[in-house]
Amino acid sequence: MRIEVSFYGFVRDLVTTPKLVIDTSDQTTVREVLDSVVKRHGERLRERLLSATGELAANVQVFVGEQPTTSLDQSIDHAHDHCAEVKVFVLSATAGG
Amino acid sequence: MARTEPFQIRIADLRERYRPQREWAEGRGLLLILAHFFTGAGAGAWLFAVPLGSDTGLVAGFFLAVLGAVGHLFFLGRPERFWRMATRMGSSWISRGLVGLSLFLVTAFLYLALLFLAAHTTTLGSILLALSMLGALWTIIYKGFVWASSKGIPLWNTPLVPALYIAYALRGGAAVLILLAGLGIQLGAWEPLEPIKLWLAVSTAVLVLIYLEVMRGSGMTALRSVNLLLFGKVALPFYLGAVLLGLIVPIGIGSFAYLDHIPAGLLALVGLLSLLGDLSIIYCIARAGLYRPLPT
Amino acid sequence: MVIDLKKCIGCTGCALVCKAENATPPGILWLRVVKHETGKYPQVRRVSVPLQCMHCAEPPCMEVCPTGATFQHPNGIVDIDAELCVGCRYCMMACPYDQRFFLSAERTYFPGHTTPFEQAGYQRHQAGVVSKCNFCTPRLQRGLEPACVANCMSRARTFGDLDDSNSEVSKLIRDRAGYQLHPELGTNPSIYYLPP
Amino acid sequence: MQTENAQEDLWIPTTCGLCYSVCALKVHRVNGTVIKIEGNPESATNRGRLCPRGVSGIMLLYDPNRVNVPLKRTNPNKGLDVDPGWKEITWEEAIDTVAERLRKIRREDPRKLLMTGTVTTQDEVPFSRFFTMAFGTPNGWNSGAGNHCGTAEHLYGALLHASWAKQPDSDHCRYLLNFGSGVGSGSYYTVTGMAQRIAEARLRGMKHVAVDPFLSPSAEKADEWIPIRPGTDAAFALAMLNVLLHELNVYDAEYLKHHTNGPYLIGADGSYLRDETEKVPLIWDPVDAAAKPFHSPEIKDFALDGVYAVDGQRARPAFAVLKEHLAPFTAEWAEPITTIPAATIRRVAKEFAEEARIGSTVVIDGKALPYRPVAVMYFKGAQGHKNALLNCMALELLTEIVGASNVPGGLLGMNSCSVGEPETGQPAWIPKADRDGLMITGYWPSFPPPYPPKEVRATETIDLRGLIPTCPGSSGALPVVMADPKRFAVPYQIEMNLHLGSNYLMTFADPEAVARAFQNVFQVSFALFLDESTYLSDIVLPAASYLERLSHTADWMSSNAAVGEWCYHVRQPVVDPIAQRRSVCEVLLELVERLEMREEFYAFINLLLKLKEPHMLDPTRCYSWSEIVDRRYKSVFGEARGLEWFKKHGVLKWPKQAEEVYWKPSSSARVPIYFEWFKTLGEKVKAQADEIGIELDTSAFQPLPEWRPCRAHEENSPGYDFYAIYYKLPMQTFSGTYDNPWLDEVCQTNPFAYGVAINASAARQRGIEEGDWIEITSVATGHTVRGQAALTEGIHPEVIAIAGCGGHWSKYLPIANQDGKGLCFEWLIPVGLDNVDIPSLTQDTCVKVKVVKATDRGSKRSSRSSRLNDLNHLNDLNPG
Repeated sequence: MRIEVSFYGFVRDLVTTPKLVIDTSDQTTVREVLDSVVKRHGERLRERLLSATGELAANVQVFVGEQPTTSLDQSIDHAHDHCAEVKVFVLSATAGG
Repeated sequence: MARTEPFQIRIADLRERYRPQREWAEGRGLLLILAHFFTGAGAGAWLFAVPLGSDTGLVAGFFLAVLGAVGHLFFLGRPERFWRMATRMGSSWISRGLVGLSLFLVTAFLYLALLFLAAHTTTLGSILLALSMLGALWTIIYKGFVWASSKGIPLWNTPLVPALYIAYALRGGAAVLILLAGLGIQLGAWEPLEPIKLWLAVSTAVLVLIYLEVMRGSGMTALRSVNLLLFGKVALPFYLGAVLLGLIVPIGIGSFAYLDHIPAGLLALVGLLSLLGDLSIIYCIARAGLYRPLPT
Repeated sequence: MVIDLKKCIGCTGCALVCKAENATPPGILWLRVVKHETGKYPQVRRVSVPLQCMHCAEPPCMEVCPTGATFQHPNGIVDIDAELCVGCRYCMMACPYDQRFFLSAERTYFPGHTTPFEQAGYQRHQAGVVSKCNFCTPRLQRGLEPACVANCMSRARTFGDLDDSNSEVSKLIRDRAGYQLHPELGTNPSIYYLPP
Repeated sequence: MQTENAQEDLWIPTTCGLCYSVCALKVHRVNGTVIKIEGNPESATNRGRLCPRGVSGIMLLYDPNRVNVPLKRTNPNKGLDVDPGWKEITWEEAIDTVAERLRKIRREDPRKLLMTGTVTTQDEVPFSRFFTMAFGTPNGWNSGAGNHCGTAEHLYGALLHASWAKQPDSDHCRYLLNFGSGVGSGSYYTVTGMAQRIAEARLRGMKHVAVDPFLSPSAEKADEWIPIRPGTDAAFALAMLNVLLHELNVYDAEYLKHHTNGPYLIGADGSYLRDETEKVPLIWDPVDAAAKPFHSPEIKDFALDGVYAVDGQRARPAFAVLKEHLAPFTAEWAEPITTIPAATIRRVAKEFAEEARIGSTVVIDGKALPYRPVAVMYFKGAQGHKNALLNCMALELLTEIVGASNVPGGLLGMNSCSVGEPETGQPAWIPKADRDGLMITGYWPSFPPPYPPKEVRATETIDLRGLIPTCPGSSGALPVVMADPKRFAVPYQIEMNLHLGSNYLMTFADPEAVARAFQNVFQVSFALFLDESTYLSDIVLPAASYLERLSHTADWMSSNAAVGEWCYHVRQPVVDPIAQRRSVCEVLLELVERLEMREEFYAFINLLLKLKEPHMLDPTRCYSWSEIVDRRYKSVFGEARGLEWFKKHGVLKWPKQAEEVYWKPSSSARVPIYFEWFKTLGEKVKAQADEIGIELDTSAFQPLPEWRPCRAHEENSPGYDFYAIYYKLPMQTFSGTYDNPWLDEVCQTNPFAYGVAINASAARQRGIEEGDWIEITSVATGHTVRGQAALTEGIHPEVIAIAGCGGHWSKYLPIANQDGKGLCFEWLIPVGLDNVDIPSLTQDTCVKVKVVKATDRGSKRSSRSSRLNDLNHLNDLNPG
């Protein structure tokens, strides 16, 4: 399966590219995808994306297709066409009343 | 606080429990005080000048009244509509006053014109004189009722106020004539005035005391007003103007006159001080006017 | 009109909606809210009381008016015909509720600047005359409630016919012991307050 | 430009933007001129009514003191009192300058960009956040709300009510215990709607007990006013809890068993006991005398009390731990702290317990629901203190213990649950349970929600929220960190601030200290007025007011009252922007093009506005602002209800269902009464802070409430014998409305709006009479502010109360900057972490002050620090 991983916000600066294409097995999870991204781009990215316990960092938002996910164990299914889409965002905290 | 504009002062007043009236005492409101003073003193002078046969007194009285009328006119927000004020004789003391004052001014003017042009008495002259005296009397009487019929201001809303105003107008009239005499331009006999003047001064003083005492007992608002007069922001003009200059000094000098002949200069001073005193008391009572407490 | 002091929160919205509706110039507050405190710490009560023209059945202001500018509509509303007013301010001295305002000179909210709103609205106000609340008579003629009633954000105001004993206002006055301000003066105000 | 059509007479629907309540408006425009703003009766939010601010918007629209052209600074020196020397420039030049700066920063490190906004620009702030996120900075600060933000309150909103804020169930509540919130009195959320609803509730017979140092606008409407020493609300609440659990034995066992973590077993170390396989918390089933996973279908009953041995460990249900913890906090203990007699505390607790009617039900929409008509409200008053986390916990537990949380009559989250509009099923959110069975909000206006607990990390943001993830809103740490980022191991310094309508110098704390943090920042202000904070700006851009702009969303989570109808509104311009004013969102779209970040920006819009095909933005083309807004509406409400529909109709509404309002009985998500994870979180924060090398007092991270003194309580300098507190007025919003001449006029008729409320006897003892000028000196900042005494019996004798945010000094605010127009409270409050509640980063807002009668009666300075004149030394230290 081909997975297109897009980066936004300041993750993009660390990845130095807005988009990566990864080829994986048909059964994969968000964790595996991020691991492979981190492998390519180094530990600094891991620090930003993942917490010390290896979970998704608080202000990182991952979308699989149009669905947001909070769990790294979310599996990535074969999309309608051949390519699944994973978007990785770093959101900044907001609000105050 | 930088509340110098009248509208800012008005807003600041609105949060007071006892709000001062300002329209009839401050800013252009001073014109109204002067108007009441001048018309009162003028009409008073006219009334005294007739029996004393003082033509100068008549002229002075007339012109003072004219001055007062001008003051009245320019106090109005819309002077050009002044004539409308004559239309509510049935209920409004201002309407009544305008008619009385007009009667006085018109007939006094005609009488004076006749006096100086024809230089002798005629029946017409007598009628005019009688009418003018009626007008003058009317003018003297109505003023107090204008204030007394103001339901919003408890200090004024009493029958004592008309009595006080009548007393002050008469005293003012007498004072005008005495002032003229002191200045050496009094043509008629003024000596009879002196005891009248003294009596008026003493009785006015008594009346003021009674008035203040009665008002002290007429509810919280009137009491506060009296306190303003006696101890508050109006105390200075009250003690200095109304009491010292207007009552004590003239009474003192007046009493002295019984013992000895008064020099002309002193006489003029008595007249002038009395007038100042009259003006002060009108001003003070106006300034001390407070509205009733709201909400209760 | 009935003003429920239990509901009123003293926000002054009525004072300003009156200003907006009637475009009253600076310093002219046809409607205001006062705070009234009673008691000693810690047993204290502070009540907000909106005040405006009481539309007295026996209006002392009308009695003293020398020109007839102050008049009473057949429905009891006390109004001023600005064209007749000479600005003697006698009515201001006669009103026991201090609810009349004299506009001494034309003035705008921002010195030296007239906003488009003021340009449009101030034509209704001439200098040199006295003005006051008229229960939004122009609104009433369009079948609307006075602005202060329509906007009150705690719905503390009820407008209606006091002469009709079945009206909402009459019922409220009966059920909740509505009272008038300074009833001892015999002015018989048309504004009743419901106790807090 | 405005149409000059003599026939024009329009009523245009839109929304108010003068506070966070977002009331619906109908604006009357005649021949191009706005002549009246009325409440839109179609809207359930305000039901046709407006507060004084809303009515006065005309004067904001046409205020000649508004910023009408772009300006740039010519004076290189910056400071509180230093005139920037404004020079008019063209929009072209302004955008060029801003774009160039942004490009440079983005190249170097995008995190050097900060955006400050406030809740009165809450339609623009979220969109601007998309900009900053796409830009690549995590730094934002809702600064205009600083002192006013219910920071810790919002945290418990998330943890217990699945909502940003909460309200009493105005339709059913019978006993409202209010610790200083303005609900129903002209401040707080959905002001106008709640004013009506609470007024109705008063008539209905709801008893309102106000616990407040000052007989505030809210306490004035209470049936009983209980004056309390500032910052001791938690002691009162703890004593009430003590009476409930140890004297009256009143609690809602059913609720605690099924809807809280009360039955979860707590081990000796204070943590949950978890089962071996699933690692989920255990409970004790007294019927089977066995520990079971909390969600086990085999549970016959939950134990709330007792001590049990589980796998050799001693374990007790959380409720039992709580109960024992409360034992020392008796009414007698609280009396000297709060100054409230123990008998009063007992009586209130008894009334509260009886009125809670535990066990009773009410039928709503055909369903029998628990009926608990009591609610405990608080906001900045009770929570604006050091130890806000523990204070709020105590207050919240009152509601939870009697089961009055999100059930009829009780305390309701504001729109915790939405099943969506009937046709489209959108927008929808629902609280759900995490693996521990505890509730995660269905929707949270900020990101991420405060629960589940987040990872503690070396702070990356300038507000310390990475290190302390429990802070849900305005961080009290930002000016501290910004002034010295190195100390906090923040690897960059803020270089630029996009400043969206917040006057942070007057709404946070000591303006001098806050100014120091911002002094070296290139500040671009979208401004309505040249207020105090724009004195620090380099570029000022003329912003369109809410009456001149279009918004992608007028509403947010707390726009609708908890009960009633769902209501979505439009915000559209009622006149074209006057002069050269422009909408912030439109300017940002232009900047996006200039910075060539369209692709990312659109991606964020698509995602965060949840745009759906075919309305998603295509990065290969450029959209206008109104197109984006149209797509937003169509994505949520369907093809037929785009922008044009909303512009015409103004309001879309539908009734709320009972299970949306009273969602708790049908929800499987539990809420904590024992905040188990706080302890470990605190330990992590401590460890991380130690690693960074900063000293942080993390002792307040604990699972159960206590009362701890504020700094002010321990301050014993002679002469400093008053607590200064502040409160909100119904006729002003923060500092932003003080130049409005209409609001100014009504404030002048109110003795407290611009004055200093002081106890009459206490004042007279010091020779202070009504209207006297007094000087108030803060022990913490050394600053002195001047104001006029407003003597009242309705205030605690130890307290002075200052309303709102008056005391402006900008020379460009000619109405607000006059003497006697209130005081700037912030001069009294110090900036610093020792004045902040660490777990919630809440700024403490009470301080000890000295109050003396002013001797120099001629002085015009009413509101300024006497030290201000010496402030220019700052410029010497930091040139440019």
